[in-house]
Amino acid sequence: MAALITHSPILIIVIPLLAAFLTPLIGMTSRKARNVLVVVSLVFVAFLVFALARDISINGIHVYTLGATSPDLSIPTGFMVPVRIILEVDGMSVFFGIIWAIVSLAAAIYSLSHIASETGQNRFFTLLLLMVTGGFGMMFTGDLFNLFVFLEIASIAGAALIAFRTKFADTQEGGFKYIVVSAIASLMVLFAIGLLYAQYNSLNIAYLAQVIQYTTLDKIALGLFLIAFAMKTGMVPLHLWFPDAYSVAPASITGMLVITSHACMYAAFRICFTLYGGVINAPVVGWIIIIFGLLTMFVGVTMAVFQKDVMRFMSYHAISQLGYMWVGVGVGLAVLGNPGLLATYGRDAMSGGIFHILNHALYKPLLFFTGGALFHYTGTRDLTKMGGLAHKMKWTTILYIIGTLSISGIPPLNGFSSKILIYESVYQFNPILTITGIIVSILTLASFTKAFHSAFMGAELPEYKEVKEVPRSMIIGMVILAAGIVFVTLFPSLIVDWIIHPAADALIDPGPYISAVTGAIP
Amino acid sequence: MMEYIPLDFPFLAAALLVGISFYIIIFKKNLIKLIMGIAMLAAGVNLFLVSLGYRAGGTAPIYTDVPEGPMVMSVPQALTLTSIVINVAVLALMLTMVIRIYRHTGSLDSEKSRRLKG
Amino acid sequence: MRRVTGWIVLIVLVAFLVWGVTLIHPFGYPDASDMDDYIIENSQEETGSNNVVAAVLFDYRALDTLGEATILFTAVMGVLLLLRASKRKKETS
Amino acid sequence: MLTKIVRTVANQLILFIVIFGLYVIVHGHITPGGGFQGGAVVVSGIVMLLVAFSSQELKKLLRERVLSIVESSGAVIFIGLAFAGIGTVFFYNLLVGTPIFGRVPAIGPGPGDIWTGGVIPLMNFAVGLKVIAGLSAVVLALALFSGGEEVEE
Repeated sequence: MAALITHSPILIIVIPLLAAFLTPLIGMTSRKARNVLVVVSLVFVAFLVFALARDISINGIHVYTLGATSPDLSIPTGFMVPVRIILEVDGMSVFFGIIWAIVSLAAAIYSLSHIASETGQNRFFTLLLLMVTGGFGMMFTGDLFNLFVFLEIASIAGAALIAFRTKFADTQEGGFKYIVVSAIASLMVLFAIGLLYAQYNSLNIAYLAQVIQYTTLDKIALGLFLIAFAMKTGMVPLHLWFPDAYSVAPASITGMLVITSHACMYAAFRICFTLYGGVINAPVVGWIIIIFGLLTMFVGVTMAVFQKDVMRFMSYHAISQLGYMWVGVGVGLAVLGNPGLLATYGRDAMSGGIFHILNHALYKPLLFFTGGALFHYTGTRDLTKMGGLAHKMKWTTILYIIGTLSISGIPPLNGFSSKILIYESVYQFNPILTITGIIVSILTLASFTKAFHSAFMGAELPEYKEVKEVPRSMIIGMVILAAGIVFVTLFPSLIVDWIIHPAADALIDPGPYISAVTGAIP
Repeated sequence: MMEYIPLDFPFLAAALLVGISFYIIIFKKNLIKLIMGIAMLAAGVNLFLVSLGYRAGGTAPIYTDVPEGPMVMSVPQALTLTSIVINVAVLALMLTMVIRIYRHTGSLDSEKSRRLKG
Repeated sequence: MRRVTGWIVLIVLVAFLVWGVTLIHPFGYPDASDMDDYIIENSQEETGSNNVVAAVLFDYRALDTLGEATILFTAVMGVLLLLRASKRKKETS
Repeated sequence: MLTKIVRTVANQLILFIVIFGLYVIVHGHITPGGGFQGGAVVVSGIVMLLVAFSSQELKKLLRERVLSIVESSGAVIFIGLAFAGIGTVFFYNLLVGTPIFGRVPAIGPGPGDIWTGGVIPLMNFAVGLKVIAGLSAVVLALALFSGGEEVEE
């Protein structure tokens, strides 16, 4: 068990990868064996993530040096600079890891019957597992170039999966837009990595954070990093591709794509707070993030109100919700240099933003999954053509209601507990932010109620006489997420103490992250 | 030892390549041209990376029958190799999608083929 | 309108890039090279490989190479997935 | 399908191209080259065959299923070699010092020795297999698709 924990950072990345390599081979012989392989590997990974999270809360940051003579030998004996690739898992990384483990498991189970009638299933599950690998790699790596590589894995697999349903033209366009945006963003990241490498001759985040000077080149690199990751998360001036790509993917993949955009957000946080943590001009960068976050919130929700396509409608809401997190963490960044303000409300704002990531990662995939369930039998994504589906799809209706209440921040659901945390703390920073947040929240509730009404309520439509409840595995996938929502709703303070505060503290103080790698210097 | 040339030609060439490729990406409507723009962007970034590791008068970092003298840095070369393979993969996937789009819409114009509005 | 925005973005970007690259160390004379010096000096002893680039690829930065191979695998899977027939042959025949 | 001259020349050349590609793969740890580069060389030979002959003929030679199996097994070998070191650390080069590829070359410039490098030559080989199979599959699939044929599952 101890050895398992020691090696768990790499095992979490490599087990889905190995399963992905085996899936085409096993899928040739038996479909059932392949499904078992996919689900079992993801369950095992989820178990490892939870074990690792527990160990991190007890023993602190995990460092894993690949290819060295010992996992914690981050710097070669008698030398000053890390040479090998180092995986580094702290509270923040493992927080995202938990989210990714839960959602990818739910999405894989949901996919089992969601795509059961399509061809190319072996390759679909291979790509799904590769996407899981890419996400975990981005979250756990402590090396900039490695981050780029895993970012590419996640985005290429994601693009291919968006275009999965090849008989429609819009899927191909969505996938193409996604891969173009990802390619440009990741090349910008690579250029920025080159700028840092040119000056400090290192690629390790912790070591770079120790030696960084904040020269002009560093500022240009920071700008490139932030633009690239903001582009990948669909921040507002660069959001036009986002609904096109997200609305056409199979529903399970859309749920996972939401989390990959969170992973890009994680990378942006890691770069702002850890890599540039000691030197950054925090108020300026913080305010830039806050302003664009506000725009994102507002534009997203106003565009969502007019959508008729259920998946596009939810995609715009995803953009809007991502704005909350940027605002929450942006406020924390803006007061980073001021310990007093940080203690009064900065830490709470950041905790709120991070908590909102957890909640969003639970209810948004759930909503996308219910949208996929509607599509599964009606064959349309157009809300105006649906109606009266509550009579036939009881489970889906209940799960949709849970998701809606949660996304609109209705007490006592989990969306409320994170939003109230953001509102309270941000109010002390600047009341306008809170007011905008509340308006956006009301608009969200209104538009979701409207969508609920047109899809589920009303008389049964004659063309949907044959509609029945979706297959069991799809319901299991949705119930996993709904159970997460219920758990967070019942024990919000427990969640905050266990995983949110460690994550926020890991962002505020990059010291432990740096010394875990460079502390071995004699 | 070579004389030091004050202009950093490789870096400027890389910046220029990146600039040209952004021009293509922003202004060209043809999807194939867009892909060519991204390929050029990748080429610019790769040129930038590999020229970071050069040392004046250095030899390739391979010990087999190498003349005495400094060696160029090896990590940027490995990074560039990785990045080249990644870009091959991305290009293959993009071209596949464009072929599919062309089959569906009969056009390579990004304005015409855009069915989704919003 | 769109063209004007495009030109502004382009000019700002190129200006920053050109400004940026003129600030980098002169070509051929890197500022810091600790990590690379270590690798060049020790790779023969630690990995037994005469080719230092191969040593970096498969030993010092092996996870990148695994990722790279994975990306190639992903792209192959993606291409084959997208070019597949959307109906099964067995059912029709 | 091109003229008989082209086909005959291609038939003869492919042998040399494949051998050169394999040479680049096998000597990856002592001379410039490696799995990716050598694999690309071999695939360039396959592209030459594709130009000289029709994609239909090549399809008989290279089955989609076989390519898929070869590619997956290349990947599994690579990751298996990485797993072999997990007794110490993942990716630990455990073959240095053993009889298999374990010799340590003379420090400093010198002639190369094929039995050096630990797991590096084996990994090069695995990557080479993977690149050959993967890129051939892509090239073949694109060629077949433009002829109106889709890939089967």
